[in-house]
Amino acid sequence: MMERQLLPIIKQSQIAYETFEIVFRTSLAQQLKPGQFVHIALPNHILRRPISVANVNPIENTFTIIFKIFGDGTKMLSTYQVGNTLDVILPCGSHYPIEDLHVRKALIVGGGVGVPPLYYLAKTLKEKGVDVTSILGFQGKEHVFYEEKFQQLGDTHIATNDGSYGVKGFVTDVIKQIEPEFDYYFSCGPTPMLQAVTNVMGDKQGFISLEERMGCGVGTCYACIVPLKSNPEKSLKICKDGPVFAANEVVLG
Amino acid sequence: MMERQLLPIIKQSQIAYETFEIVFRTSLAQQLKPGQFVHIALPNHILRRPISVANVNPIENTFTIIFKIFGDGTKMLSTYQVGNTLDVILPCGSHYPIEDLHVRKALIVGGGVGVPPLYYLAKTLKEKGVDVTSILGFQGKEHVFYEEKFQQLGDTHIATNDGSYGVKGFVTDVIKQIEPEFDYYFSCGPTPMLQAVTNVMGDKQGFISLEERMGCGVGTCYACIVPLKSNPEKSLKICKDGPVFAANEVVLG
Amino acid sequence: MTLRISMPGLNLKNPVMPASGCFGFGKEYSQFYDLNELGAIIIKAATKEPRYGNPTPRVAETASGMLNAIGLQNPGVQGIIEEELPFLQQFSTPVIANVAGSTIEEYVYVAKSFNETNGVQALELNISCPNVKEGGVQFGTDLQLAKEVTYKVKEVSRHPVYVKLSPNVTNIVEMARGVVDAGADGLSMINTLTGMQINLKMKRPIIANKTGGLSGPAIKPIAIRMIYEVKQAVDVPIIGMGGIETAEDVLEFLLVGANAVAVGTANFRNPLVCSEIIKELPHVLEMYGFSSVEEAIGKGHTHG
Amino acid sequence: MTLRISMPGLNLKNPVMPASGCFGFGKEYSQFYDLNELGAIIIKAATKEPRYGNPTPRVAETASGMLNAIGLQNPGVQGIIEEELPFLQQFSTPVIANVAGSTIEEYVYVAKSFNETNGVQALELNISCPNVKEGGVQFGTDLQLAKEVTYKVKEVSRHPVYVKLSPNVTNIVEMARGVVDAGADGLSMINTLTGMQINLKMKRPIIANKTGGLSGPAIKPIAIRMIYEVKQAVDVPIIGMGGIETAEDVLEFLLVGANAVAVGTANFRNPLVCSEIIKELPHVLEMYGFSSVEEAIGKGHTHG
Ligand SMILES: Cc1cc2nc3c(=O)[nH]c(=O)nc-3n(C[C@H](O)[C@H](O)[C@H](O)COP(=O)(O)OP(=O)(O)OC[C@H]3O[C@@H](n4cnc5c(N)ncnc54)[C@H](O)[C@@H]3O)c2cc1C
Ligand SMILES: Cc1cc2nc3c(=O)[nH]c(=O)nc-3n(C[C@H](O)[C@H](O)[C@H](O)COP(=O)(O)OP(=O)(O)OC[C@H]3O[C@@H](n4cnc5c(N)ncnc54)[C@H](O)[C@@H]3O)c2cc1C
Ligand SMILES: Cc1cc2nc3c(=O)[nH]c(=O)nc-3n(C[C@H](O)[C@H](O)[C@H](O)COP(=O)(O)O)c2cc1C
Ligand SMILES: Cc1cc2nc3c(=O)[nH]c(=O)nc-3n(C[C@H](O)[C@H](O)[C@H](O)COP(=O)(O)O)c2cc1C
Ligand code: FES
Ligand code: FES
Repeated sequence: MMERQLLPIIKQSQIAYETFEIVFRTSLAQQLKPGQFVHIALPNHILRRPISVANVNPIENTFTIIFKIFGDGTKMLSTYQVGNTLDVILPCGSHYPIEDLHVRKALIVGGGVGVPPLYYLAKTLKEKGVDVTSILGFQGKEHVFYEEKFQQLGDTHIATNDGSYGVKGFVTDVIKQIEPEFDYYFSCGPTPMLQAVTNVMGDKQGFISLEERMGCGVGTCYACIVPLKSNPEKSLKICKDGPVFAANEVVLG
Repeated sequence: MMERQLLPIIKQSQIAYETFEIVFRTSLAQQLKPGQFVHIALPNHILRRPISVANVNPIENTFTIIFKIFGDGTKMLSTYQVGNTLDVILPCGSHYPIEDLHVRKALIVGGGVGVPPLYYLAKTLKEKGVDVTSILGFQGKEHVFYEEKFQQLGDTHIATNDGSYGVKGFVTDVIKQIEPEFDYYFSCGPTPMLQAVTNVMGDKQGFISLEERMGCGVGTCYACIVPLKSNPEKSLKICKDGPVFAANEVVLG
Repeated sequence: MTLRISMPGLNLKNPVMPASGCFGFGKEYSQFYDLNELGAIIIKAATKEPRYGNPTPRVAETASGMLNAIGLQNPGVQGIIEEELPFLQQFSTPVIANVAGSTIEEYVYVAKSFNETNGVQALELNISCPNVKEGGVQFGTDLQLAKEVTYKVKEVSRHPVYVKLSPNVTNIVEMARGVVDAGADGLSMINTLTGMQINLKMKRPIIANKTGGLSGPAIKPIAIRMIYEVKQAVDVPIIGMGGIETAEDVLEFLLVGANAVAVGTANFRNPLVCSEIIKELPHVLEMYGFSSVEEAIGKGHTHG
Repeated sequence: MTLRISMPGLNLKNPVMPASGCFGFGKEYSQFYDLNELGAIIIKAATKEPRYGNPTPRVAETASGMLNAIGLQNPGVQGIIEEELPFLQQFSTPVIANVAGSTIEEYVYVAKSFNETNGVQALELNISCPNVKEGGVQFGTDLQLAKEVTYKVKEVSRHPVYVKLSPNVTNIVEMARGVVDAGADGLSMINTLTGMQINLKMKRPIIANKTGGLSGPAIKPIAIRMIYEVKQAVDVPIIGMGGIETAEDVLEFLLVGANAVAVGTANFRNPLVCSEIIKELPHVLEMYGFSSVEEAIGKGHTHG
């Protein structure tokens, strides 16, 4: 069940260039699953902003979001401090169906603001005994975040577009280079990256998480649809059926 | 010369029911004259809010406004605290032309949020050696403010609509009752009050201060006009030619 | 304090309903509150066949408003009747079906299809959707077409028909008079205004369809003006909408002559908005001196 | 980075000018900055005789917008020429006179009067003011009248004529084509949308005139859409306006095809807004990859 809650911010910090982390406390923290998002209202903005759950602390009843300043809304969000509250709808959307999978070795492929949900996923996989390899792409050195945290969960590779840190190039360059072994891959990032990744992956089994401009964020307005690969005349809703889809389920871009 | 300045709030307090006082610091404080107003911008409001100057401290370079919660804007204004800043245009409009008058005995007649500008006026008159009698009308006991401050300047009478404090009735009832002596009267308040006051005053010389919904507040948009008594086909601008007018200069309401 | 209001086919416990396209078919928002609280529910547009709608992005945010170009995506009238209406029948809340189409025949087909179900109590004839290439907006901006489609739908439908007017016209009164003459039982107004926003980085319209319909508080003054004008010209009930977010907004619509109101865009920001407005409405009516919804209707017209 | 832009009769150092009615005749805002900074100045409407305008209240605030019903108050064309233009002639900034009237004869008279002065460089033909009973908006919503008044004014005026279009029409492209066919040298768009707001306490419209013109950021998506559509249909320069507050907004108007822009309502909140936008514009153009204003014009049209 989704709820609208007024959530207190209990931690806030800048973790990379124009990239911020906020920790909220909520009674619903334990229900948030990897891949799900929360839908955040901001003063004087007609539409909410969807932001992925980047981590959950089930003991403290808190969860973390990580976001980058993109436009007006995320800029305003970056000014929120400990003690402020935000009006949030949660939990939203589908999650990586890891309970239903027999994963032994997972490959995580993330780009930019697609990295945050993958941290919570990687952490959960690791807790289940899965072997995790992570390949994370960023624009440049100052944009990199959570590298150490991923490293604690397994082998981690960083790529930057400008080569200012890690491998110069795209996550797909790293994939080709290190030829990782895995039975499932999990990817989140900008659509061009997801296209490149799913191309490279060919028939491998995987799950991807999509973004689209949203109206309601709960499934009523049909703003956020994505065509089905099996029948492009039909579609799924990213906010309700997604944001996580099987890699071969939907048509990208 | 008008300026737009970002002014720090150095004092803020509630002084009566839904009535607030804010003190700003500005390099222009000494230029503010009794009767003038400042034009205050508020976040997410397209139009500024005109508020009278209620007092000036030329040594500290500060001035005071007093306002009542009326709608959205004044409600938001009431949440501003010491340390916040506000975007203000000042000084705006005309002032009571006391330098040019030979006043010995002044009668001050104010109602509700028309009282604030009259305090600065009364104080200035008193400093010039003028004998000041003040008649102030409020809705009820909890709405009364600045009574003692006015008393320090001269004889002061309070009327309340509901009789919960002072004389029950209107300021005009008090005028008729006490038959004050004066050579000029100065009045500010809601239009019905100004009409009643100017009626009671007949041919006596006086000045009144008017309110109207404003666009620019500086004289460009013609939103705030008032017809001339001598020729109702012509008009003056309350924001620029006013808000202070000779009592017989303009047509009320 | 009674909030009850009656209109052809609709006996409402209160005048507040979600607007078409902003509430889907009710399921999602039923997680947030009991749909029995609502005066009525206007469901998403129905066409003859299932429609995919427009490419994405389909929405954009504007100053105090939003643009949408969903393009009438829906599972088709049969799909709606079979898969969506049963869920809504568990509630005591009347359902208004939003009827759309590209041709008069399609409108007639859809309207007729709703004759076969007990799941809807009235039709809202959407002649004003600006987001479909063929049909759609032309019906709402062409007086003759608007009259014709109204007349033809009235001929076949067993339900009262509320015609939803487009604000994208020079003369809203003429349109209102026209569809009332053609038999409309009521009016619903306003639909969205056609707008556009540019993505500066991409140097093209944000919305894939280029133009979208502008809704939200930004358009409220236009809705209020149009209802005020139309109320003086026609004698059928009006469902008012456009930017409603609060119970005060509802009163504003009642005062200019709306008999009931619909809340659209505001649901997206606050999924509980309709429920909250309904709870607040009695206090607001009382504060402004009214003892019923009925009493407030049109009261903004009485002064010189 | 050059901001220069040329249009019939106007050689502008930059494309930013205050909109008619929102800057008076320049005096007040000249206290805030040097009017030489401006691309041009569009002055308040001129009619044949002095006009008193509408009763007050004349303005109201709305969500991201405002309503106004000033009613063309002005000192008459002679008064403007004699008392207002001399002040503006000290600046190197071109002046555009806004021509209004209730009859075609009045428009012609006013336009002709401006032939006698060197104080104006172009005319903006205001066929779209929604706030005057007689004339005014009818010219802007009636194709034949719009064409006729344009033609007649062109016949007598020695100045280039920019016709200011009303957005309160079903088909903006038709209106634009019509006035261009009738000889308009350029277009100016958009004027305000007719709206209303109710004073809940008084139970009547806030604006004494009842309806007023809606301006400000609320209407920007409508302005952008209309300019986008008109740009594809006609081949004259467009002065774009409607809700501009920032240099990014200016770029949005340029991208859909405006050659220059006017800033109205935003002056009221920020008297320095035009000056600030002009200073910011080069940075914004650069950030989005343009090396001149010219280069950006219409670039939002190039994608599929
Ligand atoms: C399921 C989901 C999860 C996301 N998770 C994250 C995350 O963890 N961290 C992060 O930094 N970003 C995330 N995003 C992207 C984030 O939602 C956008 O960056 C944000 O909405 C931009 O808002 P803005 O006001 O700053 O930008 P503006 O461009 O001013 O926003 C204008 C409108 O466009 C929408 N919009 C713009 N870009 C996007 C986008 N990429 N996706 C969806 N809507 C968009 C906004 O929500 C708003 O409605 C996620 C998006 C989705 C759909
Ligand atoms: C010259 C002048 C001096 C004033 N001095 C004071 C003062 O010292 N203390 C005080 O409390 N009030 C004063 N007022 C009134 C004050 O401006 C309004 O109460 C205030 O603008 C209301 O804003 P709001 O957002 O709360 O109300 P809303 O009704 O939400 O405002 C909506 C719009 O209407 C305008 N408006 C509403 N009421 C008035 C009004 N009475 N006068 C002008 N505009 C109005 C607002 O400015 C705004 O543009 C003065 C008004 C004028 C013209
Ligand atoms: C996302 C979205 C989808 C809509 N879909 C429909 C629709 O299918 N049929 C219809 O008649 N109106 C539709 N509308 C218009 C609304 O019902 C309503 O008339 C309009 O949005 C104005 O109200 P609001 O400002 O409260 O949103 C839609 C509006 C939005 C925002
Ligand atoms: C108070 C006010 C007065 C106006 N007066 C005129 C006028 O005299 N002539 C005219 O052509 N437009 C007039 N307009 C319209 C503006 O010039 C402009 O077209 C419109 O406001 C949209 O721009 P904006 O959103 O930047 O204000 C007026 C607008 C306002 C707000
Ligand atoms: S955002 Fe409304 S259906 Fe997904
Ligand atoms: S408010 Fe604009 S002229 Fe007075």
